[in-house]
Amino acid sequence: MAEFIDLVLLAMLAITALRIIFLKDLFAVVMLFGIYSFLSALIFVSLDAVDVAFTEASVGAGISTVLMLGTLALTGRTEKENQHSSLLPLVVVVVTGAALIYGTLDMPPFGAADNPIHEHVAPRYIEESPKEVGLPNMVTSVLASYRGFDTMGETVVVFSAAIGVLSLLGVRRRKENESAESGLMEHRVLHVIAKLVIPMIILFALYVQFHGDFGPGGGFQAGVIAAAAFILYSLVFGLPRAFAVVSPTVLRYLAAFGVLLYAGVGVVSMLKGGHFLDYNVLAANPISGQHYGIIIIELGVGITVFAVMLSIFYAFGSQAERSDIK
Amino acid sequence: MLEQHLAVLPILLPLMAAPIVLILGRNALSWGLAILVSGLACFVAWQLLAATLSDGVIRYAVGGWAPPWGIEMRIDTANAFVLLAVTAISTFVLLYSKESIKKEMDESQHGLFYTAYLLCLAGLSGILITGDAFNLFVFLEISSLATYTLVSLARDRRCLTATFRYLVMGTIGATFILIGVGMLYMKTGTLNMLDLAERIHAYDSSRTINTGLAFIMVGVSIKLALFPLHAWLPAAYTHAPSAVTAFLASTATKVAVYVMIRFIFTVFGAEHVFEDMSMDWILMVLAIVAIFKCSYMATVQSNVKTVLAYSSVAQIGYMVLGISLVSATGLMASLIHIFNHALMKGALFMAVGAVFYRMGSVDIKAFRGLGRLMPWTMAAFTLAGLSIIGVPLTVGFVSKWYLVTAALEQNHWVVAGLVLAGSLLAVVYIGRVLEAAYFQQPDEGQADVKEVPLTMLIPMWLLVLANVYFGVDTSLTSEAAKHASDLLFQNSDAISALMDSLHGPTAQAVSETSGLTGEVLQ
Amino acid sequence: MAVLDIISSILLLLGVFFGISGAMGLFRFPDFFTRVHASSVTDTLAAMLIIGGLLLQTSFDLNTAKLLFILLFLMVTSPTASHALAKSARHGGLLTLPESRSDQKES
Amino acid sequence: MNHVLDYYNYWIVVFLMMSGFYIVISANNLVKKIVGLNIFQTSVFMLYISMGKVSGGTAPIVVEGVTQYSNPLPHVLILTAIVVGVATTAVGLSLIVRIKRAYGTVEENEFENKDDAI
Amino acid sequence: MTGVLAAVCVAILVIMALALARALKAPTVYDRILGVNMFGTKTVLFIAAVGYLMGRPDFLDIAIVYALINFIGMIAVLRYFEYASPTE
Repeated sequence: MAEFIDLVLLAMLAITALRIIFLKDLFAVVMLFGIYSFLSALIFVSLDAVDVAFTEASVGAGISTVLMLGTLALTGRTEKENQHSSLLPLVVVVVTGAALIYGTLDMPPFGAADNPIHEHVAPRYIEESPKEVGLPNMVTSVLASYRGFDTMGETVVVFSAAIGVLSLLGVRRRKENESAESGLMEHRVLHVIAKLVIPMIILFALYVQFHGDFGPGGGFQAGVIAAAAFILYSLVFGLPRAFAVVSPTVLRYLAAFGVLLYAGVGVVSMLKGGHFLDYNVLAANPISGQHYGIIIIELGVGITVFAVMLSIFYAFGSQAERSDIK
Repeated sequence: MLEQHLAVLPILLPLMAAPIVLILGRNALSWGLAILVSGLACFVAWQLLAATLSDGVIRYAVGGWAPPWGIEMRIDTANAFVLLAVTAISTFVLLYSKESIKKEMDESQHGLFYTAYLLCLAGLSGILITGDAFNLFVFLEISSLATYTLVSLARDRRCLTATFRYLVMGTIGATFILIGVGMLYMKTGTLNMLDLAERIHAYDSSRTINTGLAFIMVGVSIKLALFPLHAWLPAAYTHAPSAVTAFLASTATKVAVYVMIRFIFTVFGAEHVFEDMSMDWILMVLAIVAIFKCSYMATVQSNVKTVLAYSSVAQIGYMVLGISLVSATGLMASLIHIFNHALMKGALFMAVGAVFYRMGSVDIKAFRGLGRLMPWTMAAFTLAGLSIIGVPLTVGFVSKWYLVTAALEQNHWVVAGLVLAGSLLAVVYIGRVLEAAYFQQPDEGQADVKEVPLTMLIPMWLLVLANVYFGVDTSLTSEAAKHASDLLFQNSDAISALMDSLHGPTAQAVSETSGLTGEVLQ
Repeated sequence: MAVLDIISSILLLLGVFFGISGAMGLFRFPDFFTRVHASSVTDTLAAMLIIGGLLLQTSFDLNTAKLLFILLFLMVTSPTASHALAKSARHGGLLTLPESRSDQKES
Repeated sequence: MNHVLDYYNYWIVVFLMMSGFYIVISANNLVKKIVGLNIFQTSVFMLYISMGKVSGGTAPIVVEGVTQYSNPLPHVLILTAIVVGVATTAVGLSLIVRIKRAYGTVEENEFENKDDAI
Repeated sequence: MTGVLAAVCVAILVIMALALARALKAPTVYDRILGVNMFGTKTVLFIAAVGYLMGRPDFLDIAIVYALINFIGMIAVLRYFEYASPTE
């Protein structure tokens, strides 16, 4: 059954990808890209990667698609006819693809339990991490503790993206009298519903943040979801009102604070005599040390991601006029 | 207490300073903090280099988890040497940038500039220090994202399209590396470089591993702008702000060359890459074509920054050529050239930036008569230019010397001749600029052009003096490079010996090879 | 099979039936507004039935709460989205079938 | 036939990767390039996740009575990679917005004509 | 019960395929949005059902995220393309 579902989803993905290649309407391309992300997240679910599916759904289908839509509203909807010959790209792609297929021929078979990756390194995560780190979610253990340095890098990547977007676009504050854009004003129903839904989303974000040790989720996903709540708010009520709730300047400080919080945990563990990011020394008992460390760094990740995603959206949103390409 | 943590400090210092700089905003304080941090990182790099020279490899398990379960920082002479060059250049460029960026970007962007700069530095240090293949990818992306930001900060609109092209190429390169690392992981189950090296040899003829090798090499080649994948570089370097170009030209591609060396010699083993896969011929041909094609391109450009950008691609050709000679001397020539080229290109781009500061243009016409109007800047340009050409008593000569020696050792007479011929093209493109500066009259109305402020001249001249100093006294650079290349080769040999004697890696084998390098745990 | 299972199966299958008929409507109905009608009405009903069916499968725990949350969320957002979409389409100048027919007659 | 069963997953994923790669290098419109880049990366993520799957295994979150879990390490790597992907996308899209403002177009061949070479 | 659940999953997959077909080839842009929206809501149901089929229903969190993102995506589409032209 799992294989069947997998195959059907892969087929849908292939059709979607092919359609995207030939579509000229970029608006449709972006919508289909949203579907593509959703489908790939489904694949991740069916391949047991629930945390990844969580992230892909919220980031790929959510944030990326919203940003792409915001960009399209500024750049126009249709791709012009391409005069370039498409022969060279085709050759490059065919060669690369052939190399990859060649590479797959010696790969360990799909799903076999005795593949090298299941025999080296990973067994320790599966067998020992519930005891060494004390969390049932192995992905969180590996992410936050064994490979905590990668995750710090990941937080810094997000932070760098914010720096890039801020330096390129900045957040434009419009003056009061130029209230050209003020959200979806005529949609009264939306206003009521948004007010109802937003608290639910924030509640859910908090649940994801603090339940990540036990189920799928964690700081990153929670940050994105919380940002999504505010994105919804500013889509419906307009950016000026969103600025009044969380101002871009505050977000800047929050983004920096999250990174510092994460690195700060590492520094504290260094001061306490351990290695960088060694949570064992944070408390008398290693297991509770791990627990404190993971909660704090997840919080750091969550804060940075929330702040960065929202300020990126602000930057795009403050550029975008409502598209009036008829 | 700090000593045992030296290995993470070059990453940690700039990484933690970056958010602080963002909070501080645009004032001089953030400039001071950036310089302080970069200088400290440079000092740490110096300490690390000294430690690796005397005690051997330094290993540091982040999070207290032993490799391969956790991520390990692993410093031997090769990365400490490159790290020293990167942090030193970064400090000089930061000194220089305070005045330089005033002319080239808006006041409100300065805070963001320093933040991105520090992030880029943290990313580059991370790439150099880490001993984990996936961690390398993460730091690669930190430095790339910061680089895109830095390049796009210029006022010229062309920097935007250049950055976009760079972003697309860079992301394709990074994704290729990701695919390659995935294939290695699929076969071996590990991501730690040493552990990978031990385990890869059980699968020497595996198609998956070889495809992984190919993808990693192509990905890294994009990042280091190896001909013919260099198309992004000239545009990006031309249109970026001068300080950024000076920093990137002397660090970013060099770090990518280091990554290539690391993958070839430490992870895959030179024997496998060169003898089984014959990569040496491919690399050698590409390197030689790069040297000639791009040196030629440099001679026909009118924008001096573009000239130097093409020259960079050609110089990368020399580094790759050193690798492709498959000998300890060749590798040593590459490593020395990484260090030396950082000194030359840093000084040259700073001088060009100084010209832009006063003239508002870096077209070759703007250089007319500058020999008299900006004597110090042009003198610096001249000396660094001579270094690029490879005149004795400069670092350029040292690099070429070792490269030619390495080629002759292997009886590659033609290659040695081509290296020397390449220098002649350098004479042409540097000569054109010097000719304009010293033998042509300045345009009307430019007689009042003055020398640039001291904060720009001093770092420029420090680099020029370094060019001369390390050209005369080669003990430090050649000792470090020799130590590093011997170590890399030894590693590589030890691994292939191991492969012959053992079938399938064991825990025993791990301790044996690491023993060879005389590790210092903590 | 326990009684609960039977009820739950019936709910699930009913939900699927409505889902499929809604999807058919997406193709078979003549103009956009009728298609919105077809899809959104069945969407909500199908979601209600299927989640209801699944609810009968859970013992009373966190999953029940999550299912109820999903149900609540879909009940609120799905009609809103359809409403907003239809409203936008109307604003955007899209016509119903009878309207476009009469348009053609006039011109 | 056995071969096909062993590798069908990888092959389709390779196909998806190459569709994305093709869009990146052939598209003339910058937004479409970024979409292609995303498809390319997302498909690479699928390659990684496919390796981690163990038939008959379940998601790597401990529950009682289960001994066979899928491999958590690729999941961790891909979580990081997804974040890297969205960061690149955000920077790329903001570049596009700026390019549109500076050149009035986001078609590659059109703004190339508006500047001199290099 | 497993049989019923499996049948339900397959049926939802069929609905998803139909919605996808609409999104791939749509007469007006609004139909495309409608198809995408329907695809999203059906995905939510699919994840919920598949969780029970596979015996690990504790992943309903993902279904919640889908529902949420689907809604926000719809609003973003309307916000930025409120007056987009209906034809391709």
